[in-house]
Amino acid sequence: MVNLYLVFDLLLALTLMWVGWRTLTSPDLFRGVVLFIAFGVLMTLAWVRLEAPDVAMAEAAIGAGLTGALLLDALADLRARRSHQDIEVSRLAAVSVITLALAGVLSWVMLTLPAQHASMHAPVTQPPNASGITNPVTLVLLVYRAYDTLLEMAVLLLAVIGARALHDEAPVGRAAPQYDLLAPAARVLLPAILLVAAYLLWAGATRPGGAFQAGAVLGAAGVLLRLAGLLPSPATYRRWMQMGLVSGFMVFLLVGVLVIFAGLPWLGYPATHTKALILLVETGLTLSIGMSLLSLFMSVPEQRSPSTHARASAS
Amino acid sequence: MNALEWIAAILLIAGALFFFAGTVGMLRFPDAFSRLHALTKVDNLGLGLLVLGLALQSGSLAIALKLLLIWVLAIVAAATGAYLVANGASRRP
Amino acid sequence: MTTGLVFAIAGAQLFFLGVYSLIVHTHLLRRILALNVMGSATFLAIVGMAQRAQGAAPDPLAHALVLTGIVVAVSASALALALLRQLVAAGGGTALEEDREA
Amino acid sequence: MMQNICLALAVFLLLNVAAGLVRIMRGPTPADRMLSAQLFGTTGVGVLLLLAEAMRTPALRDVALVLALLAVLAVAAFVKRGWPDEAGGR
Repeated sequence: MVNLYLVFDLLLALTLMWVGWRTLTSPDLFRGVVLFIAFGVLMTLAWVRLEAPDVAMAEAAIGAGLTGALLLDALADLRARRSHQDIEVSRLAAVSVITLALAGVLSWVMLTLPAQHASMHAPVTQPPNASGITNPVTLVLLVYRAYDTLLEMAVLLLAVIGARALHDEAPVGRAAPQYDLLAPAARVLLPAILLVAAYLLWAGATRPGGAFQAGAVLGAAGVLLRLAGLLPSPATYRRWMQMGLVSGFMVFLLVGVLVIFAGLPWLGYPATHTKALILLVETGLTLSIGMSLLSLFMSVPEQRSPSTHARASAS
Repeated sequence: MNALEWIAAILLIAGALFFFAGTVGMLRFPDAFSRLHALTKVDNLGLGLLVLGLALQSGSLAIALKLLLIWVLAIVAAATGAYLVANGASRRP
Repeated sequence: MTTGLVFAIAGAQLFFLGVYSLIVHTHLLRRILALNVMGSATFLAIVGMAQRAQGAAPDPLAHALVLTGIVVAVSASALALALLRQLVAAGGGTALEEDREA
Repeated sequence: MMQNICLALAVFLLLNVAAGLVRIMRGPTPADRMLSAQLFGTTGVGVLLLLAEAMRTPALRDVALVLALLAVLAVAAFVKRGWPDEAGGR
């Protein structure tokens, strides 16, 4: 009896490597980007096989959805959409040999390394208190390694500030053409997407899900609205957006500091209201992540690009 | 296997065959519009039969409803995408 | 061969594929794609290696690490794309200056 | 038994995904490539639902839900912004 799981894994891994290779070698960049979207779908399946449904959810929202939209959006502004290897033959040969050798060495190390390792699994699956949080990934993110998650939010915020320093939001003044089905479809899909985001946030305590997945879905909802031309001019909600952007970091910081007055360590949780506090922090994080992703998508110099302008007025 | 499982298995296999037919159509059909035709069979019938088969043998109303929701949302999303791509393609030479 | 090992090794190949592409291509969008592939490859290697033992339980620490990594990777890509567009809008083309001279 | 059928069908659908890659590679128009990507998404949802049954992991249905909802995002971005003027750009 053949092990069908092994067949599935090998087939998936080979397809994944092939798609990765073609993504990076296709002369036509549009083809490369579409292949990269397919790569995201395959990565989602790989996470599933690695028993990481939490990661698979984030990959489905980000790898297969948001990143593709971001790349296609950026590609529209580029006139040069072909890319060739731009290097002398002798150096190309040297680079090929060195990278192949390094890949071989790393694979050999992976194959021969003894399969013993210290795992967080034991401490995480036995929560120290009756916090009500049973999803181990959420426990790691918000209890055991809360400091990392807090700083990660700061990194996200920095990326947004960086992107916004380059451009302000582009106006959404383009009228939707009559044939456009995207706006009504977005109106139908929006409640479903928001519901899924709320469900994932809530589910994160006990099942795969949580702030990162919910935030990614929330950001995707915003991007969909923007693409459908349903978002009003950014000037009208700039303040709200800024508050949303910092909410995750601020709520997290506030909770982390306030517990000190209760005699707890920095970023510790009291024994009584752990679940409610974690849900509060997670709600803030979800808003922040969603707003950050939308904001990163919106900080594009749309009006400055002549090619986009021509296409916008043609459609 | 009981009768219900047999029916579920047949539905699953029928669904998978529609995925296969859609992929063959995607590869063999001559232009974007006929390929679109192949794609819609996958979204509607392929995924639909798959969902039906899985719902039948899940034995839980909650799971069945969630599967149905996934199918409906996939159809809305796919129909929108198909329409947008077809409309765009027809407006370009 | 376990699932973890299969994907860890796939990750190793993909990572160096990304490195290769990063070196031989000058188009900046291609380089952003290469960095993204390298990121995904690293994530695969981390989770795959944590799970390479037969019947190993999933490691939530690795999952949490990768989960935050995916979100950081997409925001870094978005920032890189914004920089690329600024370069193009300023008339700088799609490659870095030192690469165009070479 | 049912789990084996689901797993076998998941392998079968994955083979379909691999075959569908040919259309992304060949094109010839951007619309063809984008349609293949959409086929990828739908087949991915199918594989996830089958694996949810085969691996006995209900959470995979939530992953399928997210994938089904957000696959439209790339198509929307493509139609609204990313449609190149010619098959291969310039």
